[in-house]
Amino acid sequence: MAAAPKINTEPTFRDIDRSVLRVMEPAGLAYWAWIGFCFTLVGIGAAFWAHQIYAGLGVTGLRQPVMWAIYITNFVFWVGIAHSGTLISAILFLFRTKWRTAVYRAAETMTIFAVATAGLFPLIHLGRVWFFYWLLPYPNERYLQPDFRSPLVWDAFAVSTYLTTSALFWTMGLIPDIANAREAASGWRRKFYTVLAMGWQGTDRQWRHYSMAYLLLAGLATPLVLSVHSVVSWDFAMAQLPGWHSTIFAPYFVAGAIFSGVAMVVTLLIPMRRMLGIQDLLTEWHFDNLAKVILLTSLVVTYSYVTESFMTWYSGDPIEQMTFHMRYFGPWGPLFWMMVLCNCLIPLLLFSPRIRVNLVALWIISIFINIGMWLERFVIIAGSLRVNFEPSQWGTYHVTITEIMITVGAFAWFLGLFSLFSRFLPIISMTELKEGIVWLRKALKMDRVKAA
Amino acid sequence: MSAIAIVSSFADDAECAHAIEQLRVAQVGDFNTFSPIPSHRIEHAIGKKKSPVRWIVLAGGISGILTGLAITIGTTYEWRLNAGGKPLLSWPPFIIICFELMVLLGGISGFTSVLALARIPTAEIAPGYNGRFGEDRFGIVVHCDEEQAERIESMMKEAGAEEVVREGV
Amino acid sequence: MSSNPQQAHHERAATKPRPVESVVGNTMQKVATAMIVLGAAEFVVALSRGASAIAWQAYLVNLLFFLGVAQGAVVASAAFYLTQAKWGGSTPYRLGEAFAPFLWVGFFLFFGLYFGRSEIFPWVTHPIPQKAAWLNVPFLFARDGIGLGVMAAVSFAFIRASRGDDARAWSIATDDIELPPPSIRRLAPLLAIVYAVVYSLIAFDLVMSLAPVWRSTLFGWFFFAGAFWSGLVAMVLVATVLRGRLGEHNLFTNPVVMHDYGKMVFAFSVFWVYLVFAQYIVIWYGDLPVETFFIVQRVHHMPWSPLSVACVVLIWLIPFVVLMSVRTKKTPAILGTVSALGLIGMWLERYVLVVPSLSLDAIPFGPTQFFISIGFLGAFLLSAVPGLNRVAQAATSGEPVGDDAE
Amino acid sequence: MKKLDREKPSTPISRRSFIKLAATAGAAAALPGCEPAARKLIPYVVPDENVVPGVPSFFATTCAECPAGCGVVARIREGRVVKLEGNPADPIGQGALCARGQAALQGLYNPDRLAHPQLRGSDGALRTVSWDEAGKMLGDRLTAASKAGKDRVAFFGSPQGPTFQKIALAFIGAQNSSRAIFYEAINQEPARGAAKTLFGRRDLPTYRIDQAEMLISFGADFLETWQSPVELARQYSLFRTPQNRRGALSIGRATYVGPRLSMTASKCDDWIATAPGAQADVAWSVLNVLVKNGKVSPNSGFDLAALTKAVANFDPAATSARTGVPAETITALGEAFGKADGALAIAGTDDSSAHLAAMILNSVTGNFGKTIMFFEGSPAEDTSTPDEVDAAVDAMRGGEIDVVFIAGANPVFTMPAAARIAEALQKVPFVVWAGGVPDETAAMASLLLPAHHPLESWRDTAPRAGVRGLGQPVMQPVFDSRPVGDILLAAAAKSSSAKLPWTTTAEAVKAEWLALASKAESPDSEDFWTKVRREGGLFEEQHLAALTLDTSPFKAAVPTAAQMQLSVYAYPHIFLYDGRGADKPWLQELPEPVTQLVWDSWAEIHPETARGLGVGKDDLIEIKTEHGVIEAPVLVASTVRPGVIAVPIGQGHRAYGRYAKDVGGNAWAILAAGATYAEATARATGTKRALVTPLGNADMMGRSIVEAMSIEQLAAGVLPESHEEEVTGPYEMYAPWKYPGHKWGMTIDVNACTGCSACVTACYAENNVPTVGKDGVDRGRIMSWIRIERYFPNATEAAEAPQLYLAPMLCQQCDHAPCEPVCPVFASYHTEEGLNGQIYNRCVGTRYCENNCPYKVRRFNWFVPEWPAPLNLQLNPDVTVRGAGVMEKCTFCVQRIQFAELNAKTEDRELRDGEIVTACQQACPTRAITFGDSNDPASAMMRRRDDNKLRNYRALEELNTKPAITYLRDLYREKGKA
Repeated sequence: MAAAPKINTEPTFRDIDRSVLRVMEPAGLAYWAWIGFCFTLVGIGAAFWAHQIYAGLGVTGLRQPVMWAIYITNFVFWVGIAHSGTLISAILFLFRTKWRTAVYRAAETMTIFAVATAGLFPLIHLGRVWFFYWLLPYPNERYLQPDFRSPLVWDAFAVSTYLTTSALFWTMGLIPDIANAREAASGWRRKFYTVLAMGWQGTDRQWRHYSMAYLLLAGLATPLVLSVHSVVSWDFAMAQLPGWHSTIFAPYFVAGAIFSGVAMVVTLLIPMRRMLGIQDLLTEWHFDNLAKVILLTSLVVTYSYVTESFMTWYSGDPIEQMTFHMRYFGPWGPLFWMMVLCNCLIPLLLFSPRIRVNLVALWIISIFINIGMWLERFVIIAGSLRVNFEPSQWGTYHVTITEIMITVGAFAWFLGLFSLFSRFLPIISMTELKEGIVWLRKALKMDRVKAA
Repeated sequence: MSAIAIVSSFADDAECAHAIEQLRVAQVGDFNTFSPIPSHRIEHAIGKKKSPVRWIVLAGGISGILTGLAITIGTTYEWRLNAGGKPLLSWPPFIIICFELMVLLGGISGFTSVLALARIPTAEIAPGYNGRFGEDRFGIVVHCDEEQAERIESMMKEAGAEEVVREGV
Repeated sequence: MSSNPQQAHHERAATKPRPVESVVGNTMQKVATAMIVLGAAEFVVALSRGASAIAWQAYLVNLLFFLGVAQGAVVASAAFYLTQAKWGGSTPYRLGEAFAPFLWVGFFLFFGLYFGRSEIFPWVTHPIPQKAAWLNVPFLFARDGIGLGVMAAVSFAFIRASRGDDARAWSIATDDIELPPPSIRRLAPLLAIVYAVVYSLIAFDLVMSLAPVWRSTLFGWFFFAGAFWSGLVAMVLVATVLRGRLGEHNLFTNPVVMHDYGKMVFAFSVFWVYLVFAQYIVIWYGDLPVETFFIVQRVHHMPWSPLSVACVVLIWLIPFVVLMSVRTKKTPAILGTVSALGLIGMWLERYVLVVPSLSLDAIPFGPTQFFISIGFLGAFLLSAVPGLNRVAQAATSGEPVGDDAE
Repeated sequence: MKKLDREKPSTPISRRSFIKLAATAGAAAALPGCEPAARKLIPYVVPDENVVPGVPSFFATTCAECPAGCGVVARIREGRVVKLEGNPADPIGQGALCARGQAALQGLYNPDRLAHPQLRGSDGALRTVSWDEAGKMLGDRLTAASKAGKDRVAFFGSPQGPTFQKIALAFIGAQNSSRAIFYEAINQEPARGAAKTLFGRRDLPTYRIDQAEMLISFGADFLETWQSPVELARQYSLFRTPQNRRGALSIGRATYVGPRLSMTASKCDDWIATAPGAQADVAWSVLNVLVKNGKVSPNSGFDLAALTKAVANFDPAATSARTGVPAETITALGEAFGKADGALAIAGTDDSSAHLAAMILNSVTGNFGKTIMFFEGSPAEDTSTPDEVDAAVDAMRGGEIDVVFIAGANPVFTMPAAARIAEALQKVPFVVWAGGVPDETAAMASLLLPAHHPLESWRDTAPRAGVRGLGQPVMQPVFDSRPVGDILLAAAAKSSSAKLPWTTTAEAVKAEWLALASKAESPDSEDFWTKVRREGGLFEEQHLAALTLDTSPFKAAVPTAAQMQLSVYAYPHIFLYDGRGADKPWLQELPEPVTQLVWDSWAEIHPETARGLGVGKDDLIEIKTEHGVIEAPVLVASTVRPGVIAVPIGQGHRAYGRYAKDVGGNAWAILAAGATYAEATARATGTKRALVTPLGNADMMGRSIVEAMSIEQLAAGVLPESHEEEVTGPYEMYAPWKYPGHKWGMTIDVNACTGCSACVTACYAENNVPTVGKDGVDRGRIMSWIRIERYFPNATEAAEAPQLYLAPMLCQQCDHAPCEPVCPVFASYHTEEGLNGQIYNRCVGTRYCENNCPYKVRRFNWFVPEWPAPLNLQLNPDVTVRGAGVMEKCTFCVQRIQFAELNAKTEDRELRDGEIVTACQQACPTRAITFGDSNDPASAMMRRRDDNKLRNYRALEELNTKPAITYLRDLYREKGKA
């Protein structure tokens, strides 16, 4: 029979706790330097945003007809990143997939911060951000309410729901682990964790309700993931604009989201397991499975590209064909082909089991995918706007420093938050890992499972 | 009530569950357990009904849908505005709003119901709790009075308890 | 369980299938044959009576439906391998492969369409210059013919591998995270990919091109997801039926297995409605005549709108509401009924996709279409007999079932 | 004043009532208008009895932006003029007003206008002086000069109407001088010359294109800058309206002969590309064809022999050899011209030979009195002859002049280098300049006097026989300025003892008009005075003049134009005219219709020639003639004949305010006196200057945005075939909405649209649309709510399509507006009257609406818009000024709709059809736009649709957006059909 990738089944429950809790011990200077660096960039980005609010959106490269570009691209990109988290933590949980246990906490954390980052961009791109709350229904003396027919309102609902729900899900998962941390820690940290643990003790009563609720939350999160990125895709598909208006967008964007998200998980985890010294918990086996998910979603995305192109050709509609002609061979054609390379071709390497477990290769591939998926959104959003129904109004877009700095700030914002978390809260779920180990031992026909 | 708490720790949820079954057969004292991971075996052994959380979540979800219908239809009719000739009652969009609210309220109710039912946040530590129970030991704490103590201790030992401690309360 | 698993595997692997004792044999064969005769006769009569249009519509609808069921089931089996499903030993695999022989039947029946082309494809009678490059008779029959051929070939290669000892041994080796045998690891993904491509093609050519102006990028996906689901429910239906006929010790009496089947029926019916909605809302919102007319004429336009609603009810609403609770999933009678209704719904869906393009203002359903459908059903059942016996045998062979369920 | 005050306006719309109004208001302004008062804002604590807050009043006056002299009605709100519109009573503008005329407002409110009298010190620096000081100094200088001898004082200015000319002459007379020069850079001297030779009269004929069946324009851009564009555009649109001619439905046939495909040329059937100056050759050749074909009407009085001799060397073949115009083209032209029942030839070149030929063409075909006519009592010539001008300049150069008073003209800019005017002015010890924004000439003046803008002063015009326009002040002066006439009279009074008939312009004008009263035999002069102010002038019957033909010119053979390797052709910019438009941001930002370029001047070069010169787009080239040098970026386009570099006149100011200064190059600088072209050499400077345009792509790609059909198709009743696949069966997703009351709609006749962009300017003025400057346009932030779409027919269409597709594109107010449902906050929604409403203060700026707008007519405020004071005084109080971060767009002038509906309500009556007139509709010289209620089948708008069913189309109809605007297809003549 085929040899499965290496799995570490040695650790005892105690080892697990040790290695996870060790990560949470006070950090060194390098770490704080990194954190400082991140939040400095965040500060710079914020300053540029402030100036943009003061001066007006004219400071961006946006123009007639490219009314959306980098900001919305970032929004979609980060929402997409978020999705893998929920996929791994909820969907795979329902499928009772075992390899998720070691990675899901990190993935889910990524989800939270990715959504928190994504959520900034709809605000940043608004012409009058100080009125953003008009997108939400609230009682007011003028009886003015949002138009629920607008995709942007669906977005507001979907994204905020997503943020809330995944935050709850994440918090629930954390509670038992924090209780563990509480036992291990001392001094102010102990107080800190004591508060966060909310007095969890793992009694049968607690576990009983906890497990049920966890299952149900997973059940809710699963369709939520589908809906959120579908809604995001509908921000575009609802328009008549060629290149935006396409029925395949919903599932295609969902697949793309998971694709980019899992790639981002890999991008983050591979260095992290090294830095945090948790190689024995995050093994080849985990990455092999992550790689398979990437491969699958990559194929789905490719299928969507092909279908779209075919349907455009088949439609015989000159306007739509012009849009796609420009997408392939126009001035931004290189972006498109770069995207094809990153999203369709390079991931094919993952058909080889050897590459799937070669972490260096896998990491590089995942980087390419991140780039490719960002480009995909940009090509779709800005690229389709450039070439519209009204040839006299075609016009191209040039990015400005403001947009670049705000984008950089947002990336720093995400990395900073994630790094903070990875040191202060258990980056790997001890509880679930223990469950996983139990299962593994059984699976591998090891003698009667002893926790010790 | 009972004066003594007998705390016994197990290395394995199977043994722990076994012990619990015996306790229930013997009908001595009342007990509660601690475990580092959720264990079906233990849950079976204790044999309580399924958690009511699922009904609360269901209720939450349904109320979410109703809220969705209320605000979409309500606001639409508050001001019957024509946008792009689309009908006032534009169901496809409304369905989306309802769905999101269903998930939102469902999720929130699920989370809060756990807090309520599992009695957290709480400051008090249950008698007999021990850090190891969060790490790698399954524990049973039996509350009983003097005369039963001996019997229970032996019962636990037979069941495979690594150590059995008697704590006065 | 055995102390030495490896050895156990080999023992099991050694037990070759017993000769087919017709659990589902003779009677069914007779009935099926009779149905085929009926259908064929009616078809001929219809053609001679000049009702050829109706006859060919029925022919196309049923071809699409039954091919979909047969292929969907095989793909389901492949999907089980990809997800390393162990909850039913080898039986779910056998069940998925049971209808495969119809793939070849369908492959040949497809070429029958050639003689009805002018009745079915509007662009044959009124060619469309812009689309002539794609919509022309030789190319269409060539590409789809090849597609279906490849599809069947890959399917059978896969089935052969899947029936092989290794695969069988793997499938019944409980508590094991080993991967399936290499042949499967190659063929299962290949099958899935070919399926997506070929069935998208079929969807575009045999359904979308009936309304040549219309287009929907999601349509191919929607079509093969539907076919997959129909295969799934067909399997579940068979499972619930066999359950009663295989004595008390068969796999299908295991509530855990039923629960798993139930979950799949539930999940993929939801996915189907998701795809429906994803197409509907985009077209509804976009308001482009070239897209809307297809929906309007089916969903908003009498006499078709009730049928469209019926599809959604049968394929999504009923499974969704009924199968939400664990108990119903575990109750074979309920699960079986839901699946049966689902199958009908799926047939109806194909019907609503195809026929309005050809007859907008009336539902041309009559004895002709009924009997032709019967004929196809007959062919389908007949070709399923040997497969079903394999299922019966696997289900009763008392294989251990992975305990990761629950 | 109080007496008249009672006749307050009810509605501005019906013509009669607002003319009445114009008079009252006019009277009201009469007094404040003529006293040199500093700008007053009206405090409502002490209300001015003429001003009711929120209610506009209207003044009839005249336009001074070009010699055409259209009548104008000024709309006043709270004492400020906020908009100029055509005066319907005036036979020239007939209620329409071109972009330049409307932009006069930005001349009035120009932030760079001279605020106080200024004196140039010995160091050349300017210092502000009081009017008294300035007056005294001027008086002294004049006294000295007139004492010094005869003709030592000169007046140099534009002819600002008969009365002003009298004042100027009186002034000069009082200075013991006769040097009064009335100068127009763009004048009709060649035409006058031709008239002189042929009929012995120097006045200009009146044209009736609409009476013709065929029109040949030898380089006359009559839709842009030639003579009276608004009037001629109106005539041309009638000429092009399909009508039954000799039993067949047809449109007038127009041919343009000239070096460049101007906007005018683009609206003609054919453009015969000739080298500049070769038009005359072709004209004579056409005449040759007529003569040969015996088309010379016997009673035309021509001596056939002489004629034959005159045109002898203009045989089509010969001409073809010289000009490169195919002989058969010329022959066909001649034959058609001869056949036509009513034909007209006009010439717009600088050589009188072409004018002469044109006039003879009209004459021999007996079209005088029909399509072209001279009237009794045509106004005396208004401009001085070139010789007079030269004489004066020479006198200056010769130091024979001590004081020159310059008003209303900018000779330093507009006079060709050849005239060496700058040099001449340096020789004049005391140059007085009176005007608005200090220009190049002011830069050379010793004394600068802020003069009233025409809209602030009394004036009159006499554009042609039977038409006298009366200009009255429409508001109090914006700056501390005075009427030029008053300055002259005051100066004269100070400087000499001569008895002057009047002391102020106001007085002079009134006196002049009361004199007219007797002619107009109206008993009560005050009634007459009220009447003419009400109607904005005196418009009388005209009587044909008896013409005496002088055939002498044919004794001598006519010279032919010289051949040139490379020539530069300078044409007046449609919006900047001779350069006076350059200080107005509206005009600078208005894309030139054919090139679509803004905020610059350019060198239009044919691809071949460009290849020859080795230059490409945006390459800055140096164009050199014997007279001078300019630089301009290259625009490679086939809209100009090979071997010709076409350069617009009007840019290249080195002064003249912030908007004009240092924009482009001055084409006047490379021309000979009175010439429009010159032999030139060009070389690349190696640097580039990007030409800026709001235009994205010039190819329409066969999309249904601007549609055209041939008159033959129309006659045959067949539609141009469409390539769309047909959707069969029902496809409507949603039930239609009900519009119980009004449902506003628009019909736009693309055939009538000339591209003149008057509608665009009107929209800027009416809706407070900000300008964004060159950089803004370049970054795709132009704000125009309505734009002129310009597309070139692509290769496949070229043979059969119009020369250019030109049509206004504005918000289509779609019933199924894609922009509306995507707005999350209902800022964009549909009103009960079918308007696509945009609620500015609800908009949060997601910009999704614009993304989803197929027509791309929505505009986003990227920054806070700015109107440097006092430009802000022009803002229309009825329309919100939008802040940053807000989307804006055309609303069918919802404020006008509201106003009319309110009036109807207060008067308790139904709204009348035509009561609401959108700004764009009002401005359109050719009436291409009709607005109305589509629920009312009898409305003019609906009737126009129904009467032209076959021509109806909707932009991008296949998107099912259901626009409220229906276009009528452009019409063209299938090539090779007579």
